[in-house]
Amino acid sequence: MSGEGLTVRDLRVTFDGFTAVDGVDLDILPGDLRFLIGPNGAGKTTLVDAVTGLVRAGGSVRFGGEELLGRPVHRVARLGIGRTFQTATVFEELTVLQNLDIAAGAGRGPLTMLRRRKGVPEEVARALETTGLTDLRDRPAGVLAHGQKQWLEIGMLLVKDVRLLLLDEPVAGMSHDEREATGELLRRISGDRTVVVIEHDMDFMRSFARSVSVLHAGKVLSEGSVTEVQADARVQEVYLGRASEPEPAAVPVAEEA
Amino acid sequence: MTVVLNQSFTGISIGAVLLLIALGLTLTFGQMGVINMAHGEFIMAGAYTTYVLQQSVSGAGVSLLVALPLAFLVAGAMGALLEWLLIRRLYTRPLDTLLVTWGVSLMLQQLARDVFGAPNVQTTAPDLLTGHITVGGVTLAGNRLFILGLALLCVLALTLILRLTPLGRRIRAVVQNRDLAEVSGIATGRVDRTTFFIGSGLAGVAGVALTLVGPIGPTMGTNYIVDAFLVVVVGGIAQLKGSVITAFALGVLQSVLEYSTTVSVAKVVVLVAIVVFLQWRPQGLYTLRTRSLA
Amino acid sequence: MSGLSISRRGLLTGLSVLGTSAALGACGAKTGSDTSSASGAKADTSGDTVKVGLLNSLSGTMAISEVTVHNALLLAVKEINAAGGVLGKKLKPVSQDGASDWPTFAEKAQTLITEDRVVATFGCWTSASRKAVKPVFERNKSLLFYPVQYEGLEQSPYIFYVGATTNQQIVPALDYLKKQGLTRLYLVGSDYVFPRTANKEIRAYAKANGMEVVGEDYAPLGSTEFSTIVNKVKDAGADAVFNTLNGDSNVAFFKEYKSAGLGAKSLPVLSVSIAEEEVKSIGTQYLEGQLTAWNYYQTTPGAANAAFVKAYQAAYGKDKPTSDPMEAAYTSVHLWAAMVEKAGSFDVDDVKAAADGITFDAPEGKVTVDGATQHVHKTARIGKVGADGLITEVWNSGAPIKPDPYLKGYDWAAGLS
Amino acid sequence: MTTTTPLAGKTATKPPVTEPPAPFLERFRVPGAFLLGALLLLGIAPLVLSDFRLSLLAKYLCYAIVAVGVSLAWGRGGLLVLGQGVFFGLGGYAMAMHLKLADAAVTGQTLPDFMQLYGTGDALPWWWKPFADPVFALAATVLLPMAVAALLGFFVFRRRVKGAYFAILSQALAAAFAIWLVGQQANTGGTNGLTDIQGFFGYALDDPVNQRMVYVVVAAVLLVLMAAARQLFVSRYGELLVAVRDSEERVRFLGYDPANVKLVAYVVAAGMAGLAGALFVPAVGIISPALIGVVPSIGFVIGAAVGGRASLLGAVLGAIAVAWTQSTLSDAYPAAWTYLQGLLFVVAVGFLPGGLASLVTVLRRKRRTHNPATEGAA
Repeated sequence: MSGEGLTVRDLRVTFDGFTAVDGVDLDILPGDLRFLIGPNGAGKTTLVDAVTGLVRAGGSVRFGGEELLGRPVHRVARLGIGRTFQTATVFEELTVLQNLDIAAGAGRGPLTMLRRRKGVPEEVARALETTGLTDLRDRPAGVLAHGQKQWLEIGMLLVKDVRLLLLDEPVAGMSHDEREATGELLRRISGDRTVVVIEHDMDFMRSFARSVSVLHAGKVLSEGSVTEVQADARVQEVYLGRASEPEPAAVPVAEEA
Repeated sequence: MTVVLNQSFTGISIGAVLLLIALGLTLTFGQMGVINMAHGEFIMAGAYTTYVLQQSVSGAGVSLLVALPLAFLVAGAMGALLEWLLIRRLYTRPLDTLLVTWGVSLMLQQLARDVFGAPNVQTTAPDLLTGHITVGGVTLAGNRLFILGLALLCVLALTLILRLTPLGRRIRAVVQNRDLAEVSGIATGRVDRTTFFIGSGLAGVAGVALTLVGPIGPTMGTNYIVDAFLVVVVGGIAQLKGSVITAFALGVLQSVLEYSTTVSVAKVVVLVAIVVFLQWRPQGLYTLRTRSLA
Repeated sequence: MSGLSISRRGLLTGLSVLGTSAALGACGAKTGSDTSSASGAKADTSGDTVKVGLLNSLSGTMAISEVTVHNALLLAVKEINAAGGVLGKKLKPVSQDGASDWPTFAEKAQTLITEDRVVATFGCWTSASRKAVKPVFERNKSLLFYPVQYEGLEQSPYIFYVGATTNQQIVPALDYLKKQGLTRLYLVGSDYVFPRTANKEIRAYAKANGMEVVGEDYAPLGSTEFSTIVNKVKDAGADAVFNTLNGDSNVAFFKEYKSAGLGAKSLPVLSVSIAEEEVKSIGTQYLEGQLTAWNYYQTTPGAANAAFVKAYQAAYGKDKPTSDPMEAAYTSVHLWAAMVEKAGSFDVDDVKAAADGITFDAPEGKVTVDGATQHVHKTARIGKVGADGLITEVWNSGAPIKPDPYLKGYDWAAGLS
Repeated sequence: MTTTTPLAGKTATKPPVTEPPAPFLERFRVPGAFLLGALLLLGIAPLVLSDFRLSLLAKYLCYAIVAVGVSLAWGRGGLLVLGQGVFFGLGGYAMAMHLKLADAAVTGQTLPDFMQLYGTGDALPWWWKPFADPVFALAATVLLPMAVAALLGFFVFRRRVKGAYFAILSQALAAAFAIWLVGQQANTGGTNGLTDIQGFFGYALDDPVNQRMVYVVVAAVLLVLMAAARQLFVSRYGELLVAVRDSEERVRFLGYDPANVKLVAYVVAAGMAGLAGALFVPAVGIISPALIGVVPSIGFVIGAAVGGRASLLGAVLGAIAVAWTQSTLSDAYPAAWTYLQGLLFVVAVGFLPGGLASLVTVLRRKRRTHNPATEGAA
């Protein structure tokens, strides 16, 4: 694993006068499995949006030595950066195999594109194995269970050899078994990639995080290993009065205005 | 100088017509995202309401004043019915709504043809509204002043309803977050229908006003529908003031171009200008900037 | 993957078939040669009845006007049948809907000729529909009777033009305006063939007759926003407006005209496309006192017209007005019947040969067919819209005017066509 | 459904997976249907139909060609192309301009007949001149609409104008183009359009034999384009296009530019509409602004909507069926036809978004549940 990982410096995002991300610095090393936690409205998703080019931001975001800010979404993606969303977005009308094949093929030339797919590309087969979806490959993605959709999404990042994965609440709404399996999956894939996970589920975080950043009101409140962060008095203060494990919100999209 | 002033008034009066026909759409399209191609036929329904009323009530002025609320109710009821029968099943498929309501519009036109006959019908306008006043060499036509006043009144009423009433709050709540509104105990279905009722009702009011300036016939709605949508699209669907500004701007642009070139050229230039404008601001004049809802 | 190879095979099959057919096609006639194997489907005259085609827009934007023409045609057919038919055969009307769409007109004309095998066809309103069907009738050597006033400059061997050509409507109207001392004209028209051609002729006429065209404006068909055009008219200092607007646009134009403070007294409008039916839909409030130019009005005196109006209203409703195109349509069927009787045959060539000099006591007065141009001698009439919505004649040309579609008899028109 | 868990590493690596061989019948279903269609259109129809019926069918097939493009752009790509009239018109006018010039040349004229009547001068406008060349004109029938679509699509898709906005924009353009054509009477024939076309590359169009040849050309072009569209549908591009329709944002995060994906579908559909317009001219003998504005442009999608926008065959059959119904029904019952047309939109789009083609799928699925052996035979 080469490169310098993800470096964020003084990242700022403003919506109509409201500052959602307010000067965040982050250093995530290659091979890390970093969890971003924080209360609703802390700016976690907006941070990921900024990194992936979805919202305009000030400051600097570098990955593998390349500046990301100012690039359109698909160009950021071509640098090996992939993300998932809170609600799994897979192509519901295409099969699992087709989903993965499309994900694998961003660099294909026009002639390949105009031909019918023959067989299963090697990286797709590997991703099917890794995510355990081999038996379901001819099912339309729309009929998959919730957890399977999340794995498919992760698989779609794996096929194109993504070096940085940004996952937004990957285990929200999953059963206990599914969470465990997802955790194992994340651990496995983070070995040779950088993985950033936004999460509310503290148990899940404690079980699988290698390092943690706590965001609060658009700023980094605390950073370190799970134990370090848990011991931080400011973190306890922010979470005081709240359940330490807030349920995944019923309305995932609108909670952080 | 008089020419400029006269043309300015003309532009403003064209703008007032555009505003009036588009106002209902700022609710149904702007707030709810429904592309209702039958909007033009609700305008037609308002115009025919005026016609029917004049057959039974004597006195052009009285019948016109009665026609305004009545047309609002008639067109509004048609809109609410349409929402209940078809549109509520299609909220997740906006493009299909466009085609379905186009089909409805075809049927309503044919219905008008069967009921009222294919030829245009006439209404009598009160004398006050067929005359004009002259202020410093500028001719201010009565019907145009009436339409301008009516348009501004409707904008004011709509703003007040949206801002101040509980209904307005509910409409905004449903628009901003349907699920959240639902769990907060708002009957979203009923709010949708009410919104649609008001939006369609405004089309009916526009129809009454249009009897003063244009033909009343089965195809009158199709004359206005594309223009009405363009006003809302260019204005930006999020805010009423976008549509207001756009309507008057397009009106003035159209009248200035018409004066200096020909009507055809003016129309083509305006349409092309709109396409170019949307390149520059794809979301229209006014947008709500929010976090991406990806 | 199998799809690809097989599609290729399918493609080859297609191409080979295409190849053979192209070879077949080579046997077909070349452009410009007279060896065309087209003969035209022969009309069916074998039974006790013969079919006549009625080709009008029964749906679409033009239905407003064309349905009334359709009704008048049916009335004429009924009258002829009641009088024993033509050459002893009853007429069976076959209606086809042109749907206000020109390609559809062409298709339906073909249907009437080849499928229904009609002996003659009556209909069309817009010049565009006539231009669309013209090649169909010429190719099949079948007859069309066209009932509406038009822009002239046309003379198809297979069309009889029963409505006025320009020298029977536009030119007399200009003569009338000139006589009234209204010499500064503003031209307002819909953007299509008839207004543009008519206005070209008006300009030529004005130049030769000491009149002046002070402005010319066109609105797209169906346009309903006339505030700017009316402003322009007002500012131009004209004596009269020559109006060639069509359909819905007239309603918007006259409403705007009135609210701008203009009217028949201050600035008269002479319209050539507003008949009784249109007056009804625009409103007398806006039209009273304005001028029109036609060859027939519902109020035209004479027993023939009284009978026509009575029969029409008995069939279609007491409040239904009759108008010039309806009258011309009605007349056209009677003229054709007289031609067939004279020829003693339904054959197209025989009918054409018999056409010259055929007369009919039409509601508009006596009309005579001019065999050379296949147009009709007609009397021009200027009318004024009354408070009751009817149009009364204020001037007429005295005698029927000889049709001159290319305006060859007018020096000022040289170089127009 | 059983919950599978990601267990990679624990399971033994399987041999490289290949596509399971399709059942025998499945494999020949599509090409078989294609050959059957070709046989019907090119073999049987010319034998059993009268000259007149065949020329009507040629006209319907022109609409079907447009529907092939609509099926690609709208059915697969989710782009509601409500301005196909513009491209149909561009192709049609390009062809008609050439044919008018050729007709004029036969009689020794330099100007087409309508220009002599309504034109201003006696010189041919400069932009007419290249159309005298048959190769240029033929190329223009396809390339001109494609170029316009590419230009428009490039800007529109790049600025992420989509959905309703795109549809309304297309309508505005169709309206503007029709108004412009009408306004330029001296150069375009105005509302009349270009009509009274005598010859088609030297062959007299009033000869029934040549009309049959035109029919064969139209039918062959339709078959070729259907084959080409089918290839696009099943290709990787076809899958990607569906993905863009489902979630454009997601495709972008995978590193594609959805604007380009949509642009290809839009441009191809425009080219097909242009070709259809070009063939319409010799088949019907006229092109006019009446075929271009807002209403006809919506008409171009109704066939595809009724038959099934996402199914190629459905869209084509739908377009033919709607055109045929219109011309048989509207004479006898003009009012009923309008109601039916409206109802078709409401029912087909509102309640059967897959069109009539989806009925077939529904039925087949039903049969399969009775006979589970045929499912997933791998």
